[in-house]
Amino acid sequence: MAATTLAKGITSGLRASMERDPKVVLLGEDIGKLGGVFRVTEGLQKDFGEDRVIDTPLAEAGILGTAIGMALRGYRPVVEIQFDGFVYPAFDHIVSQVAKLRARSLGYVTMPIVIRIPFGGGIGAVEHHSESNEAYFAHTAGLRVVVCSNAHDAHWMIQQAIETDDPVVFYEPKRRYWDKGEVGDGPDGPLGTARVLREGTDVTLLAYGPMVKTCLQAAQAAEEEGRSLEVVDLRSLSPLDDEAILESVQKTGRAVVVHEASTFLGMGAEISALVTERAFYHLEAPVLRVGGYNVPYPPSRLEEEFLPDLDRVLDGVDRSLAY
Amino acid sequence: MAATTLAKGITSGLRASMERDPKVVLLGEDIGKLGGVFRVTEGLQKDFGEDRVIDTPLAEAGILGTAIGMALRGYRPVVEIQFDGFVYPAFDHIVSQVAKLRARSLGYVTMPIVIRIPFGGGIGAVEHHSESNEAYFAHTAGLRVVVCSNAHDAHWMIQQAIETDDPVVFYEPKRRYWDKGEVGDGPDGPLGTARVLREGTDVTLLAYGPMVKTCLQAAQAAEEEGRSLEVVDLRSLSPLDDEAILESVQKTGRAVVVHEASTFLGMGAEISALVTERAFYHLEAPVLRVGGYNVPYPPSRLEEEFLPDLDRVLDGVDRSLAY
Amino acid sequence: MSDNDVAPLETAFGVDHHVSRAEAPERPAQDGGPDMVQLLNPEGERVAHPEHDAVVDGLSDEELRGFYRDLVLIRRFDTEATALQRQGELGLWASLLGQEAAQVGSGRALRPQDYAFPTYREHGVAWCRGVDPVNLLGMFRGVNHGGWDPNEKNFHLYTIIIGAQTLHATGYAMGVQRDGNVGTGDEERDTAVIAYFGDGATSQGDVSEALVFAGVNNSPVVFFCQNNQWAISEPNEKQTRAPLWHRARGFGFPGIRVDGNDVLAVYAVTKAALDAARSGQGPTFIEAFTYRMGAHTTSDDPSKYRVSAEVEVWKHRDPIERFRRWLTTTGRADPDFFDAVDGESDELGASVRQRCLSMPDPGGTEMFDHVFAERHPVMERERAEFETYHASFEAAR
Amino acid sequence: MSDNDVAPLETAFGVDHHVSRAEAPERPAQDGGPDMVQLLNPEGERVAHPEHDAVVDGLSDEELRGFYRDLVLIRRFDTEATALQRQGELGLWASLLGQEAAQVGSGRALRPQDYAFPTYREHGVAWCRGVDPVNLLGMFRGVNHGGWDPNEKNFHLYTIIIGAQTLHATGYAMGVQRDGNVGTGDEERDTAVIAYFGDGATSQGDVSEALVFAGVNNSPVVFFCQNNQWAISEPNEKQTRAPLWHRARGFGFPGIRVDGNDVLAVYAVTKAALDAARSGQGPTFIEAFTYRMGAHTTSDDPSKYRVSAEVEVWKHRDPIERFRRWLTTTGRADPDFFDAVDGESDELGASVRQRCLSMPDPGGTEMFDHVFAERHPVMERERAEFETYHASFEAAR
Ligand SMILES: Cc1ncc(C[n+]2csc(CCOP(=O)(O)OP(=O)(O)O)c2C)c(N)n1
Ligand SMILES: Cc1ncc(C[n+]2csc(CCOP(=O)(O)OP(=O)(O)O)c2C)c(N)n1
Ligand SMILES: [Mg+2]
Ligand SMILES: [Mg+2]
Repeated sequence: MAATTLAKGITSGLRASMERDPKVVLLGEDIGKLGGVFRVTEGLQKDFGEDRVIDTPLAEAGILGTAIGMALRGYRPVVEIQFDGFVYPAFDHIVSQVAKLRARSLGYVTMPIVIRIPFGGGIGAVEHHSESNEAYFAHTAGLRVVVCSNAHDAHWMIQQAIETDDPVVFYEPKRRYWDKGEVGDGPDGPLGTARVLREGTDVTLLAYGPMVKTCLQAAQAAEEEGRSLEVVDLRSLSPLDDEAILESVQKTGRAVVVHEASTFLGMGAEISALVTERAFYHLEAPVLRVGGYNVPYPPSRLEEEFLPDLDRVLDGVDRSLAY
Repeated sequence: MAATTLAKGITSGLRASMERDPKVVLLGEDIGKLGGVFRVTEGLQKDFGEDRVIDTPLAEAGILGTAIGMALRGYRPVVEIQFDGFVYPAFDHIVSQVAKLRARSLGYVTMPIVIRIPFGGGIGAVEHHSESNEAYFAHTAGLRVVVCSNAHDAHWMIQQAIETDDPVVFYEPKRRYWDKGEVGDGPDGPLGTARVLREGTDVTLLAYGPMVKTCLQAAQAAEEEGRSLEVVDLRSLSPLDDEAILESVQKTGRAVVVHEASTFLGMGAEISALVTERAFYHLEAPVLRVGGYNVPYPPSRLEEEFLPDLDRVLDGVDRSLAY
Repeated sequence: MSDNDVAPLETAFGVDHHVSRAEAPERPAQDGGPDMVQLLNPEGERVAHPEHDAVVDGLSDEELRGFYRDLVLIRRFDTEATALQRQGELGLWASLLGQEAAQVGSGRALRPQDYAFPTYREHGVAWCRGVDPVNLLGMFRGVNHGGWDPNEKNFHLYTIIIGAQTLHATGYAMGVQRDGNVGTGDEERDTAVIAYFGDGATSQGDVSEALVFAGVNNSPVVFFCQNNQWAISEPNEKQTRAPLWHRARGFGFPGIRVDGNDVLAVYAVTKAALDAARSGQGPTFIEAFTYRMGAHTTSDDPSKYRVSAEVEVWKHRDPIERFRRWLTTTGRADPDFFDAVDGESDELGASVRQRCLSMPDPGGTEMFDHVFAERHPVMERERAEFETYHASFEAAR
Repeated sequence: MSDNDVAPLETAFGVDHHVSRAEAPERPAQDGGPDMVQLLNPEGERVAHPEHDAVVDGLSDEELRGFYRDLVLIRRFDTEATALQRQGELGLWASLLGQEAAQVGSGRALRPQDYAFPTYREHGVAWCRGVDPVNLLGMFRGVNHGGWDPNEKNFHLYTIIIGAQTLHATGYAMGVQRDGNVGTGDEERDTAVIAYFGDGATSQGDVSEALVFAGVNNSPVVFFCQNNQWAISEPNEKQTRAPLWHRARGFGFPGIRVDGNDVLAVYAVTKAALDAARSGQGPTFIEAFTYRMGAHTTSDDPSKYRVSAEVEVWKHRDPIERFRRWLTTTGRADPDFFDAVDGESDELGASVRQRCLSMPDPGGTEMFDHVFAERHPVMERERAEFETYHASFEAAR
């Protein structure tokens, strides 16, 4: 396939899933004629009709609640949350129902729901439009949480997310929506696996979503200074691909986790704990975290200073190597 | 003061705050005549009237949303969430408004709201009544999250929580509500500080809420086997009392964090990351976690096997000492 | 304000007089008011109703006796469950005492293909759907969180989060529409969904959102609100200023109040609403005006917040008594029938008790078994750790 | 269904004819219908209204010219902001074009002690409250999230989370009640609260919960819904099956629809509702029937989802045009006045532009400054780390 944007990779993935399975329906605000505020569902209502691409009332609890009902009736709803900061009204349905219904019913009921969330900052938006709230869902037992970072994964992972009978929170790095990439012939491994995007020997950078690109750039810059950084795209936050993470960190002995979310109880905390528990003697330095500060997402004129960038990643690498 | 239950410690603390400050109002479901399902507000409506002890409609978003409005009008609302699993409909107001309003307004607006949440399991309840969801709020920048574990702290910490101009999520360990203890003459240090409840030299147990008692019992049992465990009651989950934690772990070189919440991205993850980052060379073993499994809270006949108990704590200690 | 927008407002209790906006709602005697559909009064006398007479007159004596049997058996089941709780065999029980007619009347109006979304108190509806009553005890005994297959009898799991199921029901109904199972005229195909909820639940945003979605989509769902006057300790007036059946109109579909202690009226009104839904006429909101005769649950102590005089008033409106009287006076049932039902009811009590006591506890590893449909490494690792730990622990003993 | 519960249902658009439940709502020409209060028709002719005539007839010519000035200046401000966005000086702008009368009419009905809770589009209300318009740009420029002191002009920060502010307004009103500032008869003390929200917002559970709380507490709050027919790309019929002003009745208080493009009608209706609230008569729901003439925000492209014919219809109902015509034909204002306002408006545009460009960027450490009222170790540590990092970084350069 020719190069396409990450956003369009999702569009084509949704289209493929909808063609394959008539039970796949999309629900969300403005996803019909408008094609969503990021145009990810553009053209789909025209082709699949209003019964399958549903412009819902403006109520996130209602969207998730009715999606649950449709799933109980045998549908496979793919829900679009317009922006990260608007998922909270649906929080109850996600954590108390979507995540738990299968366990509650002893497996009689499945919840093949995909919750698409464009997330993260860096696009100069007003408040509530730049949140990274993945840790809430990753902490919630019963959900799978995945994040794509490029067009290829976007295209294939959305299809994998739709195919699994488990509920998936699917994060899309909104500031990378317009980045182009090749889409290959099939997915790189099953949902739940990480991917080493760049091999290295000195320090492992663990990232996902928007920070993958930043880490790759940092690794590039580091190389020019003679440092060899390995970059792992986690892709799945719950479950984490422990094996891939441990393998890399055992090799390098050092790890820096990078994300936009606040560090306190962010993914970096779990990864640090996990790596320390399972690879204690391999560590030459503590797992370090480079992330958003522990403040509400600032006004956009400050976001460059809030968000990790190449320099802050390299600073983290320096601190790791200083041990 | 004579020995009193943890629940009544909160009652008397609420009463003291209400007597001191006429702006303190209580909101919640069934907190009036009934005195709350745990009777924590018993007698308060009778003494302070329906205007200050408000039986609200059955709607948690409504409770938090109106509490925000009352705070904007100069009141100091103390909200009771009936059970841990019922806070989610209010999640949006807590994370998007309560936590952020002060920052958003550049400090013009304060949010002196206390959100009381009876939490945790072990009381044989039906589902949604035994959740430990503290990590969600601790991860949320802008909130303070505290937990009491005994009658003394219950009585004083609730007053401190009401007095601070910052929003506080106040967790109450429901299975310890009926445990009795002495209430001393004043608080043990400001809100935000941990407390060493038992000194020891071999391993530090870090716990809060219901698990504090379990850890004290474990330490007692360990002593009989010749092991000296230090027990730290964290009391504040956000901010964590880094200094107290680091001081203890630097002394013992080993730490086990114990909580009921699922371990994945639970408080143990943050504490492990924090300790490893800041006391790497002091650690003789990785910080270990003993917590709930990463499954939805099981039916009550299984809760004893889900929840950490004395044996699982000691197993954690053994694993730590095995390094 | 102009008159055109301020028609007489009512208090929540249906006493149809003009209330000035300045008056705060107060607690009147709970009277359903003149708009309430009633076919059988508390004395057991048939009240004529032009719209609904035909339906109930069309019921055979056997069907009518069936209703009675349902009412008695489900009350007996409920009593047994309460006793089991008192004896420590259940952790908790939510009694339906007083609400039997609301549940049996609506439950019997459902067709097999219809789907019901209950709260935690719809034991009578479960009974009508054919769910094994022992299954209802599992959650309260703590051996599971429900544990029946919802699709076997088209009866969803109990939902404890107040109001959430109304959205699930609406979404399910949206699925029914997409399946083309509305308005075909095929009696076995056209499908309605019914969502049960309480008076307190109407305050939850979820319930209003369900009304929005159902209205906009014209979905085949009936919102069945059992107004038992109390949400734990809070009376109706803490939840609403208007009668609940008024709620629906502002969302674009009809609301109706029915005497929830009158099994015939509930049956007729629910059947009409379900028929409308199945035939493509969209949602209806039914307020079944009834009373929670017992405590909220076995953990509750209503003496703290309500006066027994109120309970006494409602005792005279008992749903079973009036129906029995009517069956008797109209010669539809004789003492032998009533004796037979009593006998059956004792048998049910005994068998429920015995089967409750023999419900097996789940094994510890079961908590890992049903979380995910597909392989999940954390489940696998923790399950293995759990087993190892317990094995080592047993060995050490 | 019996007739007593199914009075004629209306579509969302107020065309007052009986709609069978089977008919799905469709998109008619947006006409407010006969129940809509209108005092000035699109041609600028005064329409008599027994209830509201007295209030508007009591307005002095100066007050009326003041309304006009507000309308023009706020439109000018809005145009300037849109231009600033196009030129990259704002990240985004949410235009109020077409909604000036709804905002000025309601804003001018407020007393100083009243409190307003806006969405993100209430620039006209902010103007009436006396908020410096440049403050409104801060959030859209990205230099702050609002950043004015809400208590200075009793105008809360903009709220982006749809519907949330309706609950805040209700809680604020509950505080007003507790302060005893309702029904005292003291004009300077009795206080009302007004909550602004859109048509789309009515779907959010929060808004319904606000109606519940306000009804039950009989709180002094006016729910002011600007039905501009669109929620981004979704027209009214995706949000509701019933006209929005019908919503309130089911929650126990009056609803009313007013021509949102008629500044006199909006003023009169809002004033009546605020007076009712202040005097202890509780809440009112006002639906101001208007139209979003522009895009949802500068990021939006309405050509994707709506036809220009619809916009044309609404152009003829322009709120400023009709008011100017009326002022002219009734001799309340002369060309000099209009010229003066135009001059003032150009000055406003220029000064807003210039002051926008000179808004300082915040310093990086400011993000740590206002999160907590009291000392917080994480803030202190991160602030210090931030400073050290940036210092070292600067040094390294
Ligand atoms: C979201 C949520 N909040 C609070 C509760 C606690 N709770 C359980 S039942 C109940 C009252 C419900 O009243 P109502 O809806 O009238 O139903 P009823 O119990 O009378 O049948 C409450 C507050 C809950 N289960 N869920
Ligand atoms: C909870 C939430 N969900 C979604 C959004 C995204 N959003 C912003 S404005 C808008 C439409 C609002 O429509 P309406 O209430 O009619 O107000 P209008 O913009 O027309 O003034 C949406 C969906 C949001 N801000 N908050
Ligand atoms: Mg009830
Ligand atoms: Mg709108």
